[in-house]
Amino acid sequence: MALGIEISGIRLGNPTVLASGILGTSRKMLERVIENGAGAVTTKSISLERRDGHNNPTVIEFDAGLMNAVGYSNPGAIDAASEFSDMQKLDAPAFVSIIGKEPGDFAKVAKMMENKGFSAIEIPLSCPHTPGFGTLAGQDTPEKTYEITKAVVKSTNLPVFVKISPNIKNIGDVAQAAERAGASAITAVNTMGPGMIINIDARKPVLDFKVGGVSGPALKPVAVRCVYDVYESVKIPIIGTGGIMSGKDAIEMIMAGAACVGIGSAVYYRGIDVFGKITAEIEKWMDKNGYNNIREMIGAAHE
Amino acid sequence: MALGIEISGIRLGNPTVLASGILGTSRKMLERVIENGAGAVTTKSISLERRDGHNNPTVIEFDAGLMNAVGYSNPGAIDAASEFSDMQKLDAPAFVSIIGKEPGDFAKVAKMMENKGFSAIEIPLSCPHTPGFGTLAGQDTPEKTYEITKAVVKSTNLPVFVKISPNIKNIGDVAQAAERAGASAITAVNTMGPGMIINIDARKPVLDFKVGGVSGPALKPVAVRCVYDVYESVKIPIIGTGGIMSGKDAIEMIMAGAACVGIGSAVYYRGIDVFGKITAEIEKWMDKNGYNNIREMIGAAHE
Amino acid sequence: MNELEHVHMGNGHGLPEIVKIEKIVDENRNAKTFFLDKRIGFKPGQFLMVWIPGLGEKPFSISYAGAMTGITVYLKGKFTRRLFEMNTGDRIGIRGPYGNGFTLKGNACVVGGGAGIAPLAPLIENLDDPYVILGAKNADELLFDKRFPDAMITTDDGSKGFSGFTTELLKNILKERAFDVVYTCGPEIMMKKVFEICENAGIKCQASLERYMKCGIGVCGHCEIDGFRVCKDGPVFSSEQLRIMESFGKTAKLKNGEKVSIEDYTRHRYE
Amino acid sequence: MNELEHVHMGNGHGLPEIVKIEKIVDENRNAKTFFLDKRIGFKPGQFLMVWIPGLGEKPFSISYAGAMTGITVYLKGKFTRRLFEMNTGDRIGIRGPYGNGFTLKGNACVVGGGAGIAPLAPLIENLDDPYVILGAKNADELLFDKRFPDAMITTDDGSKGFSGFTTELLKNILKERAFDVVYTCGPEIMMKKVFEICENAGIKCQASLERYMKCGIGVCGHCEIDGFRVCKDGPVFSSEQLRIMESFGKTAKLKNGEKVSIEDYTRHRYE
Ligand SMILES: Cc1cc2nc3c(=O)[nH]c(=O)nc-3n(C[C@H](O)[C@H](O)[C@H](O)COP(=O)(O)OP(=O)(O)OC[C@H]3O[C@@H](n4cnc5c(N)ncnc54)[C@H](O)[C@@H]3O)c2cc1C
Ligand SMILES: Cc1cc2nc3c(=O)[nH]c(=O)nc-3n(C[C@H](O)[C@H](O)[C@H](O)COP(=O)(O)OP(=O)(O)OC[C@H]3O[C@@H](n4cnc5c(N)ncnc54)[C@H](O)[C@@H]3O)c2cc1C
Ligand SMILES: Cc1cc2nc3c(=O)[nH]c(=O)nc-3n(C[C@H](O)[C@H](O)[C@H](O)COP(=O)(O)O)c2cc1C
Ligand SMILES: Cc1cc2nc3c(=O)[nH]c(=O)nc-3n(C[C@H](O)[C@H](O)[C@H](O)COP(=O)(O)O)c2cc1C
Ligand code: FES
Ligand code: FES
Repeated sequence: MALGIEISGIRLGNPTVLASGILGTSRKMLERVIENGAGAVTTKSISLERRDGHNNPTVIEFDAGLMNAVGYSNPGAIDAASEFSDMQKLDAPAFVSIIGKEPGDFAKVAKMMENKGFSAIEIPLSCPHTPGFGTLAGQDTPEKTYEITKAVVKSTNLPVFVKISPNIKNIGDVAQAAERAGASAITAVNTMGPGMIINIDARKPVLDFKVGGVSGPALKPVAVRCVYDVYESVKIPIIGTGGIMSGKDAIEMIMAGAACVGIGSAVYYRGIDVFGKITAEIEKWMDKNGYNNIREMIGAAHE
Repeated sequence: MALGIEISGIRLGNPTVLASGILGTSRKMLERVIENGAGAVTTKSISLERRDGHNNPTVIEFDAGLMNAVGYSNPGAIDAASEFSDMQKLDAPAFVSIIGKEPGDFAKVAKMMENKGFSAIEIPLSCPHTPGFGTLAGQDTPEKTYEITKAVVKSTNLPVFVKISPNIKNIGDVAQAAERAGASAITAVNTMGPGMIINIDARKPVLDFKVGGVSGPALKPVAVRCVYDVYESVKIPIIGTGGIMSGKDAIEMIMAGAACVGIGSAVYYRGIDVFGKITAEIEKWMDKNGYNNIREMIGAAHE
Repeated sequence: MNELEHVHMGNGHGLPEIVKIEKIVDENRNAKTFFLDKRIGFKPGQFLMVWIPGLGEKPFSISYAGAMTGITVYLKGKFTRRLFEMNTGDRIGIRGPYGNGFTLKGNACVVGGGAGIAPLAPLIENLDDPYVILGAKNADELLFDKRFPDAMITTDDGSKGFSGFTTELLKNILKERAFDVVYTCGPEIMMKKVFEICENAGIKCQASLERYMKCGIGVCGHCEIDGFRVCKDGPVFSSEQLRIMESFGKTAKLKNGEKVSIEDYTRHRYE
Repeated sequence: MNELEHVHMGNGHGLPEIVKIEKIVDENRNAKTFFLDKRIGFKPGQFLMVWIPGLGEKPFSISYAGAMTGITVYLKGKFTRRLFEMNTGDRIGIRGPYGNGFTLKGNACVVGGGAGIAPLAPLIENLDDPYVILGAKNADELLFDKRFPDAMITTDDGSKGFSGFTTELLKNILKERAFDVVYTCGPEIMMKKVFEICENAGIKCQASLERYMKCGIGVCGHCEIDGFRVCKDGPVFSSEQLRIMESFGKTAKLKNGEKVSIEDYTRHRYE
C-alpha cells in the first residue's frame, strides 16, 4: 500500500503536512517535526519586516478548539533567510509561508526565499486577526487574490500555494482566481471567525487582541465543506487544513477533495508525534478497507 | 436579585429564550418549554406554503456541536395560524419566526400571525442551508435586510426581531440596516458555515442535503464576537444566540452585549430543562459576584 | 467556574456508524430481520436511526439483542424496499439507541400487533413469565409466533389462533387474571383500545408510539405529540401521559408537519 | 471507527481562571511571593501562565505548594511592576500548570541562582536530604535562605555565606561528595557552567531554562531552542538534551523572534 502522494510535482512520503504558524519557527524545529512523521512541513509566515505580533494572551484553548491572535510575530525576511537554508537536505519537502501588505512585499520576500531549498511558497491571504494582512486587509477577494498570486508567481520559480479563508461565501471564486493567476495548489483553510472568548470574572476578552482565529475540532466541518467546494471549482490540488485530529479526519478531508492534509492544532491535542500517529491510522484504515493508495480516496465523496 | 429583563417593551422573567427551530412545532411544546423555565420562546420558522424540508438525515451531532439541514420543514402559514392562538395566555412571551422568499411573502405571513397573541415577530435572514431562503438567497446583505425588514415592519404592529448570520464580514452593517428599517431587536446569530461531515465508510456526506448549519459549542466564540460587534453598531437590544450551554456561557454572551440569550442545541446536551438550569446558574454566579440585575452585565466586556 | 455544572460534549453515538448486515431472516410475507455485526447495549423499546447513504434515514426498533443486533422491518415504501433488496455483507449506517424504552415491573401482559411486535420481543425476553398476545391480520403476517411458542395468537381472519382482535383476547383474560402492567405496541387504534381497556380495569399501561421522525434526538420537535417528543420522551409512554394526549389515536403529522388523521398518517407513502 | 484512537478534547485548564491573591510576602528587596486562593496539583519545575487582564500574560514557576499556591516574582519590567502594585484581595488569571517539571531520582545536589531558586523550592521539599546551594549577587537579593536553613549560601560580593559563585561551591563539593544528579535553575550563564561541571564530573544534570513564551502549550514554536519547546518539552532539560543545544548559554529570541545573545535577551525590557 502506498501512502505517498505527489502535489504540484512535489513528492510527499505521506499526506500529513505541518500547517503554517505551528512550530515552524526554525530549521531545527521543522527537522524535528519531520522526524515525528510529517510528510511535509511549512514555516511560520514570514514578512518583510520583523514583527512583535500581538501581546499575550495570544493562543488559548476552549471547549471545542484553539483560538489564536499571534499576529504574525516573526523576525522578518532577512533573519529568516539566514535561519532557513539547505532545506532540500531535510528528509521531507519544506514550504515557506510568506506574507505582505502589498503585492510588492510578497514578491520581495518570495525572491529572498528562493534559493533556500524550499519546495514551494505558500501565501496566506486569509488571516482573520492581523491588521494590514489577510482578511482584515481585504486580501481574500477574488481580485486581490489574483493580483497578489500573480505578483508572487512572477517573482519566483517555485510552485505557489494560495491559502484561503473559510470565512467567505464565494470560496470557489477565490480559489479560481488563484488558479488563474498561476497558483499550483490551494491550501484550504486558514482559521475561522474571528471568534471571541470573554472571561466573565475579569469582564474582558481573554485574547489581548480581543478576537482570534478559531482552529481545531470547531473548524473541521466548515473546513471540510470548503475543501469540497474548492474541489468542484479548480483542478489544482488542495492541502485540506482545519481540525484534522485523527486518521479518520484526514481521510474525510481527502474524500472531500484534498490531496494531503495540513495539521496544526492537533499538535496540542495529540503531541508533536501526531504526524506519525495520523499516518499510521490512515494506513490501518486503508488496509482494512482495501485501498491501495491515497489517490483512490481523493474526492471520493463527490461520486 | 432580579433576573428579569425587558427587551423592546417585552418583559422576560429570565434571560433564556428558546431559539427558533428547536422544539417550537406546537403550542403545547412551547408551553412545556416555558414550564421548563424559558423566559421566552420562539416558534419554528413558518413559511407561506407548507414545506417538507430536506430528507433525513437532517440533524446530526459531531465532536464539537450539532449540524442541521432541516430545510425549514413546516406546515405553512394557514396550519400554523390554527395551531398558534391565544399565545398571550402562556406564562412567558412567545415570538413567531416567519420566513419568505420575497419581502411580500414575509409581509403576508406576518399579517396572518398578527392576532395570535405573539409578543414579537422574528425574521431569520440567515439560514445557510435552504435554497430560496436566507444566505443562499442573498437575504443577508444590508440592502436585502433593509428591504425585507421594512416590509415586515410595515405589515405588522408587533416588534420585529431580525436574525442575522455569523457567516458575513460586515455584520455591523447588516444589523444597522435592520435597525434603520425599524427592527426592534437583533437576534445574533443563526447557524455557522455551512459545514459538511463525510462518513468515510460510506464515502458520502452524512446530511442528505450534504451541507448544514453548525450550532453548539463550535459556534460559541464566533457568536460571541458577532454579538460584540453588533453591540458596537446598533442601539436596539440583542438576543445573543449560539453555543450557550451553561450560565457561564449566558453571562459571557450578555457581557458581549446581549440583553438575553437564545438557547437551541443545549436542549440536546442538557435536556429540555436546560432553561431552568441555566437560569439557576446565572443566579448563583450573580449572587456570588455581587450583581443585582442583568442590566449591570450587558456589554460589560466593552468597558 | 467550578460552581457551574460541567457540560459533557460528544455522547459518542451522534454520527452514524457503518455496520455490515451479517444475516437476513425472512420472518413472514412482509417482514425481514436484518442482523448487524455489532453488539449494542440498549433497553427494550429503544430504536436505531438507520441510514442508507444517499437514500435516507428512518427509525427502527431493536428486535434482537446479542452479538448481532437485529431489526425487523416491514415492507412499506421506498426505504424499506431498498432494505429488502439488500444482501448479507451489504452495509448500512446506524446511530442510537435512542428513546426511553419500557420500564420493567412486576406481573405483565404484553399485547403486540403487526410490526409493533418487534420492539416487544426483547421486552418479552426480559420479563418474568409474561402473558403474551401477538396479533396480525392473518397467519402470513404474524411475527415471532415461533420465537414465542407460549404466546396467545390472534388473527383478524382466524387463519391462526384466536379469530379476532388482540383487544378482545385482552378483555377476556383480564376477567380471569390480574396484571401489574400491560405493555403494548402496534397499530395506534389498537393501542388506544388497549389503553382504554387498561383504564377501565385500573391497570397501568405502557404504549410505544410512532410519529414521523427527523432528528431522533429530541431537538427538532417534529415527532411531537401534545408536547411530548416521541423520540426522546418516548417512544414508550405511561398511562399518566397517554391520558393527557389529545392526539393519541386521532392525529399525527406528515413529513411537512401537516396534521392528518392517524389512519391517513399510517396509509401515507412518501415518494 | 473504533480502530482510531479517541481524541480527548478540553483538558480543563485551557482558559485562564481568575483567582484571588490571598497573601503577599516580601521575600527580598526585589522579590515578592503571591499566594493564590487555589490548590494546584503540579510537579516541581512546572509553571503557570499568569494573566493580568488588559495588560498581558507571562510565565511564572510555582514556588509554593499547598492550599494556597505561591509564585515568587522578581521585579523586572511593566508586568512585574503591575504585579508588585497589587494588594491582597486583588485578582489575576492563571492557566496551567504547564511544562514537564523535574524528574526525581536519588542523591541530589540543587544549585539555584537568583529568581531561579523559585522553581527549585518545591523540588527541594520533595527530595530526600538534598545538598542545596543558593546564590545571589548579594545578601539583599537572596531568596529562600530562611526557608532552607540548611542550604549553602553564596553571594557574589560576599555579603552573606560563601563569597563567590555557586559554581565554585559546586566544584568544591563535587571533590568531596558523589551525587546522582544536579538540579539547577538560575541565570543561563550559571546553568551552562553547572552543566559543564557536571559533564566533567560525569554527573547527570537537569536544568530549567527560560525563553520568551507566547502560547505556553507547545504550538506556536516561539520558545523554541534548537528544536525543543521550552514550554512543553521543557522547561527542564536533561544532560542528553543540553549537550545538543547549540544555543544553550549563547542566544535566545526576543518577542519578535530576533536572535540575540543571552545577555542581551536577559537585559531586554519590553515597553
Ligand atoms: C420509534 C419507531 C420505531 C419503529 N420501529 C419499526 C420496526 O421495528 N419495524 C418496522 O418495520 N418499522 C418500524 N417503524 C416504522 C418505520 O420507520 C417505517 O416503516 C419506515 O420509515 C417506512 O419507510 P418507507 O420509506 O419504506 O416508507 P414511506 O413511504 O416513507 O412511509 C411509510 C410509513 O412509514 C412511516 N414513516 C416513514 N418515514 C418515517 C420516519 N422518518 N419516521 C417515522 N415514521 C416514518 C409513516 O407512518 C409512513 O406513512 C418505527 C417507527 C418509529 C417511529
Ligand atoms: C518557564 C519560566 C518560568 C519563570 N518563572 C519565573 C519566576 O518564578 N519568577 C520570576 O520572577 N520570573 C520568572 N520567569 C520570568 C518572567 O516570566 C519574567 O520575569 C517576566 O515575564 C517579566 O515581565 P515584565 O513585563 O516585568 O518585564 P519585561 O520588560 O517584559 O521583560 C523582562 C525580561 O523577562 C523575560 N520575559 C518577558 N516576557 C516574557 C515572556 N512572555 N516569556 C518568558 N520570558 C519573558 C525576558 O527575559 C525579558 O527580557 C519565568 C520565565 C519562564 C520562561
Ligand atoms: C497558533 C496558531 C498560529 C497560526 N499562524 C499561522 C500563520 O502564521 N500563517 C498561516 O498561514 N496560518 C497560521 N495559522 C493557521 C493554521 O496554519 C491552520 O490553517 C489552522 O490552524 C487550521 O488548522 P488546524 O485546525 O489543524 O489548526 C495558525 C494557527 C494557529 C493555531
Ligand atoms: C435543528 C435546528 C433547527 C433550526 N431551525 C431554525 C429555524 O427554523 N429558524 C431559525 O431562525 N433558526 C433555526 N435554527 C438555528 C437556531 O435557532 C440557532 O440560531 C442556532 O442553532 C444557534 O444556537 P445554538 O448553538 O444554541 O443551537 C435551527 C437550529 C437547529 C440546531
Ligand atoms: S424527531 Fe426531532 S424531536 Fe423527535
Ligand atoms: S510558547 Fe508557544 S511553543 Fe512554547
